[in-house]
Amino acid sequence: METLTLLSWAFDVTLGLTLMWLAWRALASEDLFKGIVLFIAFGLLMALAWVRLDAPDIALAEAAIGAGLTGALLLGALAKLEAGAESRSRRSEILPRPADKTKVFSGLLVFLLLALVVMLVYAIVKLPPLASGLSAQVAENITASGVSNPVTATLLNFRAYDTLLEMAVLLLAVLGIRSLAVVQEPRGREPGAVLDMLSHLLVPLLILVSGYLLWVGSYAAGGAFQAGAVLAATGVLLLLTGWLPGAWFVGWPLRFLLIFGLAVFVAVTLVLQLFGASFLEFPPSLAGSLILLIEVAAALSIGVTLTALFLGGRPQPEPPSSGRAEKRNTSGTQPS
Amino acid sequence: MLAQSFSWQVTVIILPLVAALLCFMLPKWGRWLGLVMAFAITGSVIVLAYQVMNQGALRYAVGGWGAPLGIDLYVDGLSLLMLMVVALVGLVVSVYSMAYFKAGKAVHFWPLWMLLWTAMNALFLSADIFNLYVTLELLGLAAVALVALAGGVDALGAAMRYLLVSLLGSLCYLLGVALLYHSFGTVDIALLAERVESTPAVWAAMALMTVGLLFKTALFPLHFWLPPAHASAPAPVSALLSALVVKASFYILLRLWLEVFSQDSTAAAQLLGVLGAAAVLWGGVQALRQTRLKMLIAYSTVSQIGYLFLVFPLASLMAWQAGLYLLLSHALAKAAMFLAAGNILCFGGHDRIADLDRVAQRLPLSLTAFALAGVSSMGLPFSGGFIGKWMLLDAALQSGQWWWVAVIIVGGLLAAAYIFNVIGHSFTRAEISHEAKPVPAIMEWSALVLALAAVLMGLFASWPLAVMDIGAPFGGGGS
Amino acid sequence: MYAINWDVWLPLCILASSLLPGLLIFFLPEERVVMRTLLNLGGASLKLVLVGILIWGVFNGHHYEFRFSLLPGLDLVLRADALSLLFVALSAVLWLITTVYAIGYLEGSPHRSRFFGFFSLCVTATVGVALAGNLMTFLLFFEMLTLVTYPLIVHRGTQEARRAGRIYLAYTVAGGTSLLVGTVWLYGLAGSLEFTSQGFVADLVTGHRVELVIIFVLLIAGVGVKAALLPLHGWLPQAMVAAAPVSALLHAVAVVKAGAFGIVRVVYDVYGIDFAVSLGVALPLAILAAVTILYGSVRALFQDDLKRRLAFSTVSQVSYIVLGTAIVGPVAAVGGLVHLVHQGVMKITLFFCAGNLAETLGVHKISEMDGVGRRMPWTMAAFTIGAFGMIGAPPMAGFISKWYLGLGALEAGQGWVVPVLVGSSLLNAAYFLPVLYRAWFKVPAASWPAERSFGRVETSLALLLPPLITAFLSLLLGLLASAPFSPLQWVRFIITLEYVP
Amino acid sequence: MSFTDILTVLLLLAGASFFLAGTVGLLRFPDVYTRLHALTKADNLGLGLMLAGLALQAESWTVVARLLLIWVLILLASSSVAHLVVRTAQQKGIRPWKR
Amino acid sequence: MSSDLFYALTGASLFTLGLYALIKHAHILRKILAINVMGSGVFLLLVALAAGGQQAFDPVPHAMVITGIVVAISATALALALMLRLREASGLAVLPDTSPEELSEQLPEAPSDVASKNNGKNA
Repeated sequence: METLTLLSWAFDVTLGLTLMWLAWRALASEDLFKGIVLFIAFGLLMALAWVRLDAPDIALAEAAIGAGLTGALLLGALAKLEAGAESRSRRSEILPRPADKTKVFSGLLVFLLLALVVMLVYAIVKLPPLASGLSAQVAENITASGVSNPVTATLLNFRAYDTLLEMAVLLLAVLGIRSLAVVQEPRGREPGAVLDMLSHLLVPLLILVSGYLLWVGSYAAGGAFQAGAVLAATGVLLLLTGWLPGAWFVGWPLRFLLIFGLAVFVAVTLVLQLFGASFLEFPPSLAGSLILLIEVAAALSIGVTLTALFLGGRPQPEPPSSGRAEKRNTSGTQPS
Repeated sequence: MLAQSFSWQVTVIILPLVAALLCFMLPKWGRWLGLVMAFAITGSVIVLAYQVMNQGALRYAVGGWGAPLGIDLYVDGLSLLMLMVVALVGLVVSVYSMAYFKAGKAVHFWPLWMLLWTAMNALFLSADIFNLYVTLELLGLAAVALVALAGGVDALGAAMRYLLVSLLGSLCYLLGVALLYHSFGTVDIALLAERVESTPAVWAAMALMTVGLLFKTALFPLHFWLPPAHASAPAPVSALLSALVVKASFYILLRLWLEVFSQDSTAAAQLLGVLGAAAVLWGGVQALRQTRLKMLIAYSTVSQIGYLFLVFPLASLMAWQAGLYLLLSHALAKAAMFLAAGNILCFGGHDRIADLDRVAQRLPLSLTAFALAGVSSMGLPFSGGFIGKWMLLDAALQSGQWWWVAVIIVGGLLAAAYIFNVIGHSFTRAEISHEAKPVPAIMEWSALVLALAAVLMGLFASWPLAVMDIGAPFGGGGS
Repeated sequence: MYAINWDVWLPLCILASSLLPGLLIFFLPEERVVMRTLLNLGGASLKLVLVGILIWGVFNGHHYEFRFSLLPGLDLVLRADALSLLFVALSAVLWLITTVYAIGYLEGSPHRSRFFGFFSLCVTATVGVALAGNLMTFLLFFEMLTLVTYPLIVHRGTQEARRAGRIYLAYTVAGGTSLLVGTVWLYGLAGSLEFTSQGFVADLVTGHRVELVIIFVLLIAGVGVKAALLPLHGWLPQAMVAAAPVSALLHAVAVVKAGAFGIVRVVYDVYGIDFAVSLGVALPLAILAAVTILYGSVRALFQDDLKRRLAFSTVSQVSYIVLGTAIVGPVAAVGGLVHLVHQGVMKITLFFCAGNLAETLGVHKISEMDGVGRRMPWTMAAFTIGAFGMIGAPPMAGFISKWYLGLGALEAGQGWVVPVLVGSSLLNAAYFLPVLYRAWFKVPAASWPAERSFGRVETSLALLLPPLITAFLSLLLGLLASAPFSPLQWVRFIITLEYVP
Repeated sequence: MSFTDILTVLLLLAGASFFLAGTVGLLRFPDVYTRLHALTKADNLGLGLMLAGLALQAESWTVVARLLLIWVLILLASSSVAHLVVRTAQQKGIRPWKR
Repeated sequence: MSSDLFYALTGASLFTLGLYALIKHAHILRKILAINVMGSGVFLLLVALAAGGQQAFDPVPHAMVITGIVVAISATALALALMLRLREASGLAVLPDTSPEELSEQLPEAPSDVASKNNGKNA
């Protein structure tokens, strides 16, 4: 066992140093594209670190959201950035490390940051070791929460209010993005036979996985966010293969899906309040199913929301004159 | 049972959230829905106020768990006054926005604004530092999206900078939350206040959280993002940001310093005071140098925020009350100023101070609103600003720290200089008159109502001061 | 439920009688002349009546006090004591007259609603200053006065007016700040700001003598700006660009008088004259006042612009009040206080006349006044009465003041004051008599700079009557000085309260 | 150490070596097509071997089924993405590398 | 030193590293990356410290981090959209008052109109 601890310690140190190195390279690399790729790698290794820290729930979320979707967002943004700058050379677009305003400023900055590190390290090292946290209370109340995965119990019961607000944040991001831009006339790409077949296989499978993650969340790692992220991955994949939301979809159905999770969340708690529960209180007997209901709605909304984030603007419904049926045809299934 | 589980605190948070969802879902009805909901929210804040005034401070355990496992909502005099000023300014700004935003922008404005309102109400009611982080993010993102609504290079650039600063501030704050949680095993403010002791981690948390919140509050020298953002946003948004949003992070700071970091932090408090003094002076001088009205008002905000930090080194009951009073009256006055500036901008198509004469004479109501709000900013009677300044001076003299008196005085003189610089122009006789777009009367009256509210705060100070004592947020009723 | 208690509400009604018409006037369209005039005169007359009731009530033993809590422990107090009645009565009477004059003067000019709105607010603030029952209330209305006179000064909207407005603000806002600091500090030491006869400071504060001296300086500097005490007088001549009724108001009724009144309040009702003497601040104040008297007179001598000459004359004359206050002794105090009334009536006459000359003939400079007495005999007659009053010629009101001042100074053993008074009177004569000589005895020029014809009378009646009335009043005040209810008797009554042994 | 354990170790080592080979290919090969070629082929195989090794240690058949599912999923995903990348590269006009 | 503590220190370093990059780099995309790295650092610290105890793991920080990750992607998405919009409007993906010398050093072939616009703003 001694060698095993040593080995795992060595692994942890390697992982930590690699994380730092990756972060450094991602931020300092001359080429933005390289930086983003390194950042995605950083995210994946972060997921590994979460596993090492006994946090599989976070690992899943990090891999799917932190590395996967954030990476997709970053790459998509970079592509649009470069598409807008065809006249300019790529080198100019990169804008690597700016020149220092003055040496003094730079020195001062480094000094301050060193002070920050010293302060943090000192604070962390001096932290009292007890730090029992809330594990005892969580364990005590877990049966009343309706789920057996303590993380899910915290997210959707003990601190459900945080989650409610967090979904509002997610909605807010979409609202902000929609207010900023209209997605330009999308170039409907032919998926092609191979991609078409693959996506036909993959999409149902991913939806299945998403459902599984959702279901398993009540007792093991997983839950609405992870499931939503997988759904979003499906959506992103579909967008990449040339699928576009149909004109009929981008109006109220899309808006409805975007707010669906939040609306169900609020509706459930309001109905319960009518029956005498306090705000976000789930009666223990019903808690499991209610949480699942909320999670299903939330996962759906999160999936759609994250996909919408990737789309990066509000899709404009086609003017009705330009052949609606045709559009619907290209949007969902293959024209071939 | 029903009476016990139902709480107006929750209503105050849920109503704007529902409003946001409805406005988003039914864009055609968004404006009217927004307005109706604004009235409803204000109404429920009034009911909550009534309840708090009768029953004292209220604590509500969300989900029935209670701290430390669950999240508590807490309302005392301090949070109640914040809620009320948000409701008042929010309602008036909503009315103003009915006329201000044309169909295209309105679709986006209303849901964003309702989410902003949700964030503020949730923030002022939260008793949980991690929950506060979430509300901070909600607030920050909503504010940024609203700034960007103006379009144009200036607004977008300012929004971008604002977003980055806001995120940086939140992360600093979150790091502090992490340290506090691991030191004391809770994120509830009241429990933290009980358990807190002086350790390196607490010091680090105090530094990080304070700096993070100072970024968001835009205290000198971390104010650099504020003037462009507040000046380039649409007028109602400028009003909301300057009047309310910067105050939200200040509120958290105040809470933390009052409850968690209250012990032996005199040196840090003096530092905050010095920065506040620098802000008062720097903001004032910069405001004097501006050529555009909205920039002037934005720098005036930088200066006025400085006053709020002068209370930290004084740290007496009177000083805290003075700070809060200044905060409230500044909220009303600054909102009135930005709305008035919006009217001028809308009317003449520009806000260059030097050419103001041709516009201002034809918008007497807006000009009056600006002038009255200016009186409050200068701290002249009759205005809330005067009462606040009086109390602050009193507190400074009583604590024997006379150097703050000098700062307050010079700040007031600077404010008088930059405000009369504007008012003076508006009395000039103009030869050429502008091609003008008419301004809806409701927009003029909205600005005036807020300015009058700021003036009334100078006459009816006893009531807010009595409300401040509910739950004794500033520690102890005496001294 | 309760009958309205007039002892409480009367002071507030006096305020409201100008405040409400003022606010209403703001919203009147420019062309509603009749309505505006009605509001103006109605408010002014009502105020006069209410002040009459107030005086009657005080004589019949009523105690008028309105109290409203501003802050815990600090009230907004409006109280009618003997001193405030003097000032209230003065401003109520002069406001009515000035309103009539202003209506005539501004006929047909733009932005009249704005003008009269602020005009009314200005008087409201003055009455507030007069009725203030504690230093806090005094400060509130004093600052309000600063704010509402600014628009009057810049009313014409020229670059020059704006410059004058800026200078005015620079002085008065700085002064107001000084007053604010002094007040807050004093509040911190004493815990109360209520005016009491013979002062509250001595009773409530023990020790802290250095602080009290500094506070005294801050307070006097604050009110002294408006009273145009020597180093702080710079704004007053600049403010001459404003219209004649405004100048009249500034010099005779509102701003300058509020400053002088403030000095009286600070010395008598805040510190108490005995305590002020024991602090050693009374004598320096008296010396400062004496210097201002001489300085103002000398500067007046060299002004060719009539209104500027009058302005420097004001600088000099107002300091008589300060001088009388600062000399320890009841007789001198009577002289100083009664000058508050006398100077007001006389100076307003002079400004009305100057305005008439400018408005009717376009005459602004003394060098243009040759023979103007023949063209406008009534106006110049009023002017002459005012000028002789200022010089202090025996039957006039001004004589009474100076007589008491001199007597009081001798009584108090401050003989140095007498030469100052004599010198100042000589200087007064030196700058007024040449004007009178030119006006009456020189041959008029071929044409006036900008003459307007008003038919049979020399100028419009609304312009002519007010100076005649005030001139008559200033004669009366001198002749009937010892009649009961004359200001002199009233002031004697006040002083007996302040100097109870 | 039982036989299955030894087999597991062998399979894991083999899988890891394929991963290593794929990674070396990714880093060293000259253009996008060849790099993808190395990556997808070697990594899919490596993953398969690793999963097989792990399946030998599984406690129940459901775990084996899940491991298999993972493999299928990755196969599908990586082939889809590889196809997408290559197609994009082609559309951008990147020529395959020739010596 | 336990490995959990080591992860906590890694988190602190990542936070600082990200902060440095946030201040130093002009390109907005890089600033967004820096913010994300800072966030990861904070999350790591939050969880690593919780794992330090000998008792059963504390799920509350885990829940907090999941919340944090979702917030982070929301912010990132908004920031990216804003960046693209800014770039569309101004032609540059840097903050508006980046000093002209800084710009010219990074961007030798920047179109003159953009450079002059920026100069005007700074003046």
